[in-house]
Amino acid sequence: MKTFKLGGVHPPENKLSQNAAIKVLPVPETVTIPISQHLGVPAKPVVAKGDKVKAGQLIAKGEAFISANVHSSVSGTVQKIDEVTETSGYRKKAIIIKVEGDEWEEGIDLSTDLIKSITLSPQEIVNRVNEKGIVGMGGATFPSHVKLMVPQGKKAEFLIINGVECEPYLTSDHRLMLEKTEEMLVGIQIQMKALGVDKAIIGIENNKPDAIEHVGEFLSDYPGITVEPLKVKYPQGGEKQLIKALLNREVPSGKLPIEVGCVVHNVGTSLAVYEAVQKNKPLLERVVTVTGLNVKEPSNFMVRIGTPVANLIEAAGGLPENTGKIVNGGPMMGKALNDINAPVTKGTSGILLFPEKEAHRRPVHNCIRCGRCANICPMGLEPYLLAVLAANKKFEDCEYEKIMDCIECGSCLYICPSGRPLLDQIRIGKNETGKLIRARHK
Amino acid sequence: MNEITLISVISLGSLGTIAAIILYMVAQKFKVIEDPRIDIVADKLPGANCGGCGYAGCRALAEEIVRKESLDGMKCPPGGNEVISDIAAVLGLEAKEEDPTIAVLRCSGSRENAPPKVKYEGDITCAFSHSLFAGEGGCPNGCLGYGDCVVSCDFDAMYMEEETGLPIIKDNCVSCGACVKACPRNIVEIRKRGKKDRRIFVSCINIEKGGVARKNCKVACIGCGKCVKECKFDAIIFENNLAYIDFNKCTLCRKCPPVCPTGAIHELNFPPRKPRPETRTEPAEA
Amino acid sequence: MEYFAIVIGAIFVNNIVLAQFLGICPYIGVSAKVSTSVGMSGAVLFVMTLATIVTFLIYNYILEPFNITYLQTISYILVISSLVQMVEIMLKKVSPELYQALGIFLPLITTNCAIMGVALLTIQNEFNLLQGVVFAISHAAGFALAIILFAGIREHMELMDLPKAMRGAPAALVVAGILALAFMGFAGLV
Amino acid sequence: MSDRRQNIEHPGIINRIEGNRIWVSIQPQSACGNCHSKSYCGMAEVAEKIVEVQPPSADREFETGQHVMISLKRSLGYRALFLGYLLPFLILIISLIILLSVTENETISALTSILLMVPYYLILYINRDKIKASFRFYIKY
Amino acid sequence: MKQWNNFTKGFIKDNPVFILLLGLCPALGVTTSAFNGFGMGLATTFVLLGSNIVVSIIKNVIPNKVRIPCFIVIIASFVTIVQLTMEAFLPDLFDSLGLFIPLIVVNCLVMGRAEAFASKQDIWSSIVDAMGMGLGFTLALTMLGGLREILGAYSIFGIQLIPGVTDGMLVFVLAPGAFIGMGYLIILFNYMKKKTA
Amino acid sequence: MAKKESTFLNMVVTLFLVTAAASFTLATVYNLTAEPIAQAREAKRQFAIGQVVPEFDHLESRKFLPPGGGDSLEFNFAYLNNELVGVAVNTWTNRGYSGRITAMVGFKHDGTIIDVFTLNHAETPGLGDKIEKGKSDWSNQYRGLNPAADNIRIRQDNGQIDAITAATITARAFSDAVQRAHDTFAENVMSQIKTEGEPVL
Amino acid sequence: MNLLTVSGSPHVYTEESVSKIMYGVVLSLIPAALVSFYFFGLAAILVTLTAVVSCMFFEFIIQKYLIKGPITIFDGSAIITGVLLAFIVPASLPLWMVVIGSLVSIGMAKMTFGGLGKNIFNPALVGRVFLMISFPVEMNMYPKPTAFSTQLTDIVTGPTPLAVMKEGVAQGEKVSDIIPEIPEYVNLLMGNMGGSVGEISAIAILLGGIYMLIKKYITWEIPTAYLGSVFVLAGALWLIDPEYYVDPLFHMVTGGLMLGAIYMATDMVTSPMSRWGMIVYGIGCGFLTLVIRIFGAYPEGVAFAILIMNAFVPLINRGFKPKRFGEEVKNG
Ligand SMILES: Cc1cc2nc3c(=O)[nH]c(=O)nc-3n(C[C@H](O)[C@H](O)[C@H](O)COP(=O)(O)O)c2cc1C
Ligand SMILES: Cc1cc2nc3c(=O)[nH]c(=O)nc-3n(C[C@H](O)[C@H](O)[C@H](O)COP(=O)(O)O)c2cc1C
Ligand SMILES: Cc1cc2nc3c(=O)[nH]c(=O)nc-3n(C[C@H](O)[C@H](O)[C@H](O)COP(=O)(O)O)c2cc1C
Ligand SMILES: Cc1cc2nc3c(=O)[nH]c(=O)nc-3n(C[C@H](O)[C@H](O)[C@H](O)CO)c2cc1C
Ligand code: SF4
Ligand code: SF4
Ligand code: SF4
Ligand code: SF4
Ligand code: FES
Repeated sequence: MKTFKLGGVHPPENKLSQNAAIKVLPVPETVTIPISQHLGVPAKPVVAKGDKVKAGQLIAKGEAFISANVHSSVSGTVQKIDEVTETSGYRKKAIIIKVEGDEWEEGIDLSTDLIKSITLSPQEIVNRVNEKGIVGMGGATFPSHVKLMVPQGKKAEFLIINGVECEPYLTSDHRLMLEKTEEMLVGIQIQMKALGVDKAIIGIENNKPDAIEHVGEFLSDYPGITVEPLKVKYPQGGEKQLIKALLNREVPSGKLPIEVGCVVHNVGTSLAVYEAVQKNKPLLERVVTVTGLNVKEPSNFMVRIGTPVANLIEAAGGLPENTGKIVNGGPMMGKALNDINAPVTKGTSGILLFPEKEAHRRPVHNCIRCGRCANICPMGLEPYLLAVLAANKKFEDCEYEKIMDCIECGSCLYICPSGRPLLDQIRIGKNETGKLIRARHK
Repeated sequence: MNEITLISVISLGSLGTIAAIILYMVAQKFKVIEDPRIDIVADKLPGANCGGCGYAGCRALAEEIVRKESLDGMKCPPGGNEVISDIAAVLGLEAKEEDPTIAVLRCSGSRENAPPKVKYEGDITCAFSHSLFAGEGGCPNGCLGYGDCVVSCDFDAMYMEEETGLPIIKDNCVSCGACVKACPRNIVEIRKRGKKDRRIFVSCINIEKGGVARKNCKVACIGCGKCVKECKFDAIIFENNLAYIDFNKCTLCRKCPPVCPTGAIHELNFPPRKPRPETRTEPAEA
Repeated sequence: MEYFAIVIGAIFVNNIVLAQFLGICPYIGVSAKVSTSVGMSGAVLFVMTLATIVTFLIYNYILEPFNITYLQTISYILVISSLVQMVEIMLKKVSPELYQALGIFLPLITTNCAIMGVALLTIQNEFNLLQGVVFAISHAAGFALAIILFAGIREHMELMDLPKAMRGAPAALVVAGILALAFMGFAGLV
Repeated sequence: MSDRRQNIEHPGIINRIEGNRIWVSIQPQSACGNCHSKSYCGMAEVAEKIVEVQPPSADREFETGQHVMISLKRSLGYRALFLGYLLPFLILIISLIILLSVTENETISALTSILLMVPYYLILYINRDKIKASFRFYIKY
Repeated sequence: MKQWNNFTKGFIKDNPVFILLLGLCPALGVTTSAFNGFGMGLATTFVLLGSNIVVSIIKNVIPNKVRIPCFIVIIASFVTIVQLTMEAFLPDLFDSLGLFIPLIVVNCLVMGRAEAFASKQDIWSSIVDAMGMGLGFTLALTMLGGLREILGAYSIFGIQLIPGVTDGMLVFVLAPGAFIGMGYLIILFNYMKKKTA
Repeated sequence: MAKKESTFLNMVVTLFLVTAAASFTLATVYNLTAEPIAQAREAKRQFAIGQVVPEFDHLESRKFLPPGGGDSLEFNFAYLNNELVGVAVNTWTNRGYSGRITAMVGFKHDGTIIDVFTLNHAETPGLGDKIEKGKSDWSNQYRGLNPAADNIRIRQDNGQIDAITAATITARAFSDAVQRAHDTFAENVMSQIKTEGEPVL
Repeated sequence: MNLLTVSGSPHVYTEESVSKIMYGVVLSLIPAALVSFYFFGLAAILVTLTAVVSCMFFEFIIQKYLIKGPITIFDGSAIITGVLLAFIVPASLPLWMVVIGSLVSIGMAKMTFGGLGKNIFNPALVGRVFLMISFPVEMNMYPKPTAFSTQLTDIVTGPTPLAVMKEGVAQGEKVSDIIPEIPEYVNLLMGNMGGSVGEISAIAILLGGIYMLIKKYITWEIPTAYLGSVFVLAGALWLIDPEYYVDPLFHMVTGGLMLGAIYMATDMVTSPMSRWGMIVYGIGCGFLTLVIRIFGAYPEGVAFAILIMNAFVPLINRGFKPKRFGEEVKNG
């Protein structure tokens, strides 16, 4: 079975919600839609307090190249545009809309019919993806239209679809591949057309045999697309690792996947592309897994962007008594939430609840130089060294030791028997080293 | 003079002279251009190499002073005016008296005033927790309490107070500024020490709106502006929902602290006030 | 075989730093970086060899024949210190750039116990010229071994956050002590 | 300072600027220079060396007296070491061994091999422009 | 008072061996016993004293630029004097100090004092300084030698501490013991310096 | 600071004067100490010889090459009233733990060892230095043995000398030195001595 | 509700911890301990206990009064140091010397550098070498193995097989003449020979090693490279002259080689991090061990070899980096 070579770990999978079909979550009373839900420049609000908006209406415009439009996910009145406390506790600008009914913008096809024929030209596809605010749903929320434009001098050979879902607990991509299979496949064909490639590979980890089989059944109708089962190993879903596993190509240090002729997109992104291109529907809802060992009904929900996390937890059986930590995303890369009323955004793939007992870091010892972190680092780095260099503020040495290659997968902190805060220190190191590098190029 | 002596004198004399000439030539080529005054000046400096002067170390400052032959803008926080005037005496220059300064902590968000709303775990540094979230107390500008500043202090002038979770700056602070650089939130400020070590300053840097700030922290500056009105010397600047006292204008008149409804204005080292209930507002009712 | 014994003896068994206590100043002073200590070792190699040859000549053709061996110390120090400096001055004259490159790469070499000591030991052991030269080279190699090993350890220790009291010279000396303990294992090799 | 970079760095002070050319003076430490008691120790000569550096990009301005960090490729440092010390060392000892085995006279061999240093340095001198071209210093910041 | 401070500073505050780390080679090399350390210390003190005196006497007639070569010659002469006298009158000590007697010439302490002190100060200060530094050096070497002798041979100045037991912890007589003993004594002196400061 | 101006001439002159003065002083000291140094050396030698032969009033020295090769050994024939009371042989070995060991071995006319005395060695203090008389009684074992009849190798080598604990190498080497002395003695001297006390050579 | 926890990712962690690893290693040492208790009896038990207790005691004292930091004596590393120190000294060693060894191990080799994980040299080995050079007499008398001995004084001592071999060869005897003086291989393998407390039984140590390998406390590289290089080098010498050099198998089962290769060279704190680094380190250990055993003054070289290679570890770590992802681009 294919996989990447360097490192990797295998935390307990705990895919509790893998058999829970996607349920549509009712529209909440108010939604809070941050204007920056993507990597890059925040969008500019184009509505004002008191404006009436419809679902699907543009409410903030991404003006820079790397930016994305934001659309209203509900219909109602703009209550205010204000700084709200974001999941991290910092305050960011968001548009707060009071929900009134469920009216949709004209021109959006809300039917469930599958539209297979692709009529738009590649350039039109890219424009449509841009216009509809599609961003990567795999976690990084990178504006997708940028990725669909192959830079000059480079050539895309493969579209790689990331159906790996290597994070423990999460099942949103899994359910999506089972339930929206054909929509996703059409979405992939749209992207293939946009990129001008004739080969697409869907990489799926082997712990989802039903998905591999199910998607496989439809492939005969979609030429050029293949499914590749992958060994279960974290972080199989990291794009560099995925490309290595599927094609045995290594993206060179500091370069993008296009360097080796690949573009990687998530399955959710593919669905969003389908809906944007064929149905004219902006990105205003997404699948979110709500799970955790103590959660009553681990579920997968189709949620409008901006819905408070509290609503999701309620729908999954309520907040367990002894919850110690709530994580936005998977257990390896997700962010711990500060506040249970934070809204779901384009990048929220799961809400993970930990019981108090498992919410804590382990006691910290001195590094015993066991080398495990270096052994499992999928980027071949030496986390113990990077961490201690960063802690000693030796950022030039960090650069030399390739700290910027770290994909922040968290494997090192996961594995360290001494409980060292490796990734914490490495993040600081990356930050400061990044500043150093940028200052030099100025 | 016997034979051995003769031979010795001749051979060593010539050997020595040749060697010494070589040594001399070398000394000539590698002329030590170093100004001897640099040594003298460097000797006067405390040798802490703290960097508080803005140069790489004490010697670097000495070189700079001697090179420029002036003391303009040169300071040595640990050594203070004494050292500078010493050096001035040595070099025959005029020293400008700099007002003595000290670091102050502009946050009072102790565990009690800004009770923790979440619990932080991970690398015990302000730098990382600052990059991760707003802080346990919820104030996005307030002190995180992991003591990056304390670690950076080479003069043992800071320590973390256990109950409050805030760093305390001791009197032996030499205002080298290391802590200012270390704090990711710019909470530490170097201010004038003031007469008799008396200081008045707003102990808050939160620029959130009053209500929001108050929600997280009982002693936040809520931007009410009362102090600005109270000050006769235009020493209080009001910007971004936050009052700031300019230590160059402040006359230490002690008018503003009582008017602050949250008690965010701190006065240090003053004698206790006579109780005057009518102007005094209790800092922050529970 | 005799040369083999000289080499092994000087590098491992009677290591100049770890067993004979010569050149402790550079051992502690110039061992902060591996590259510097490599450079220093190269320079010491050349200077030690050159100094040994010159002092050998002086001893055997001036001091000994004239029966003034008691002037050994004073003549050696004069000769060696001017020699050491002459090398630098030559370099500076012939190629300033080379000299500058060395300047930021290496500290200046000075006459230290190691160089002086090896010159004296060569005479004490009644070596002939070739033996003396091999002896000097081996001692330089032993010096290199000790100083490069220690530079590696020191770079490592710098990240390790030693107890405050230990930092600097105490740690250097304890490490040297343990290294010397370990090197005792080579006892009896020659 | 640990030692993982490709470059060797040394602090210096700009000594002279003439048009596009910049000279920086550096103070190499003597062998005992790291020792904190160097002021007690006469062996620790402080000799100034002046280095011409490659002019950095035009948009940066410098003034004399400015503190800068100059850097040199580490491999060049090793090369300088080789040319400055190791190669003459090799010449010295190889010639010594050859001469000893040929002449079997210690004086002649020793003197000749020491004198061989003269042509060596001469060759260096003749090639000094080549050497100059290859040793480039840069101002880092 | 000032002279007194000059004199005593070498004992702890500026101890040449443990604080200033000067002349570590002889300090490690000859201190297999307290007596050897003491002897070496005195020999160095003598050289220090002699060269300091001479240097401060002739400092005004020596052209500045050839000062270093002259100092070297003066110091080396005193070293040779010590060497010859010791060989004549203390042959056993001479044997056990061996190589380290001629190496006094490269001892930074001697050169450093001549250059930094004697060449600038008057003769009395130079003498006081030389005595203070020299005695500090002697103290340090005797201490290290004493420590090594006590642990390594269970004796001090040749007097057995435990009658009948002659073999101590050999390490301390050998090279590792020198390094280790020195390492921990440096810690001790740093601590004492802090205390007295 | 030196105030004297530095001209080339005055520098060279100063330098020459300083070195000349230094060498003159040294030469004087040397002349003064030459005698005591020689005396000290002689005293040391006399003392060592005295340790290994009975009282004597007059010495004669000669050198012989050892049969096994290597540096020659100095033989000191000790006479009392013109009677040979013993021969003190200055012998060596290179088989020690560290460097050369030299020792004085006293023989009777028939090759019987009177006593041994270690002169110089670099063996480990506390281990190998037990060959010194002052440090331990170990070397007394050789007294009265005659290498011609007795096996003076150490026990590990099937001889009759007990090795020094943990310093076998030194002990073995010491026996080697004694053996060398005896071999040389036997070859060059013993054949010429007819009766006890008769002067030889 | 209790306060929510906020921390950086990841939010799940392995079950493994430092003390689990350490106690696992202690567990794996039990077979070797049992064998030694069987052959050396009460004396071995006492030495082991003394070493463990004094190591923990010194660690406690130093952490509490000198470093004034957290006290971590129960993380198990001091216990391992104690056990291993006991395992590499003779069972007949006076207990006060064991205490001195523990002081050196913990105080000088470990705490001087800041405690667990920061030391450069293997503490137990530093302790042993220190003892070996300080007390050459006592450290060279090895009790003869007798089943279930409770004797504490007047133990019959004798040389180890390695010492017998070295002595014999030094006298010019032929290897084939010396072999009969040495116990048979089966006995050597089981541990029925003179030697330090815990090093005697190759089988028991191998068992422990396999357990540690399965539990991933150690990796295969160092033991394999170490034992392999000893075997190959000794084999080569043996092929050259079997009457002067003993066969490689002898080297494998005698002395502290097994214990050294499996427990001491593998100490993660003092060994390299990357695979190739470990292999180089192992080969270096093997080479030095043989050089000392065959050409040096000591019959046994394991302790010295490992300590010397410990000093090389920082350089090895600089030289042998793991392969970085995307370092060399080979596109398939
Ligand atoms: C400045 C920038 C430019 C990018 N340009 C491209 C691009 O041209 N083509 C592409 O396929 N991906 C591009 N990416 C996307 C990255 O390759 C990557 O997919 C994205 O950062 C999310 O990856 P992750 O989820 O693995 O972190 C770009 C990313 C950044 C930050
Ligand atoms: C450690 C790591 C693990 C990842 N795991 C997944 C995953 O399981 N599924 C996924 O779709 N993306 C995953 N990603 C994100 C991908 O690298 C990549 O950004 C994404 O597939 C690009 O598609 P998108 O732009 O459509 O999101 C992971 C990234 C990292 C750094
Ligand atoms: C530091 C050190 C010094 C030693 N010094 C001596 C010595 O002076 N003489 C000696 O014979 N062996 C010396 N040895 C060697 C060992 O003691 C060696 O094991 C012993 O001589 C072999 O004798 P054995 O057969 O009694 O074991 C020394 C070893 C070391 C490590
Ligand atoms: C596999 C393994 C081997 C170990 N070997 C040793 C050892 O040889 N000596 C020792 O003192 N500690 C050993 N330890 C314990 C611990 O790592 C040691 O005390 C540290 O070197 C102290 O910092 C070992 C631990 C492990 C897990
Ligand atoms: S977080 Fe970074 S350093 Fe750690 S294992 Fe992942 S890639 Fe490696
Ligand atoms: S896994 Fe932890 S203990 Fe092991 S080397 Fe990495 S940081 Fe150190
Ligand atoms: S408190 Fe801050 S300014 Fe004051 S001495 Fe410490 S680091 Fe320097
Ligand atoms: S003042 Fe700044 S650095 Fe100090 S504890 Fe508070 S947040 Fe941290
Ligand atoms: S005393 Fe400085 S090198 Fe020896």
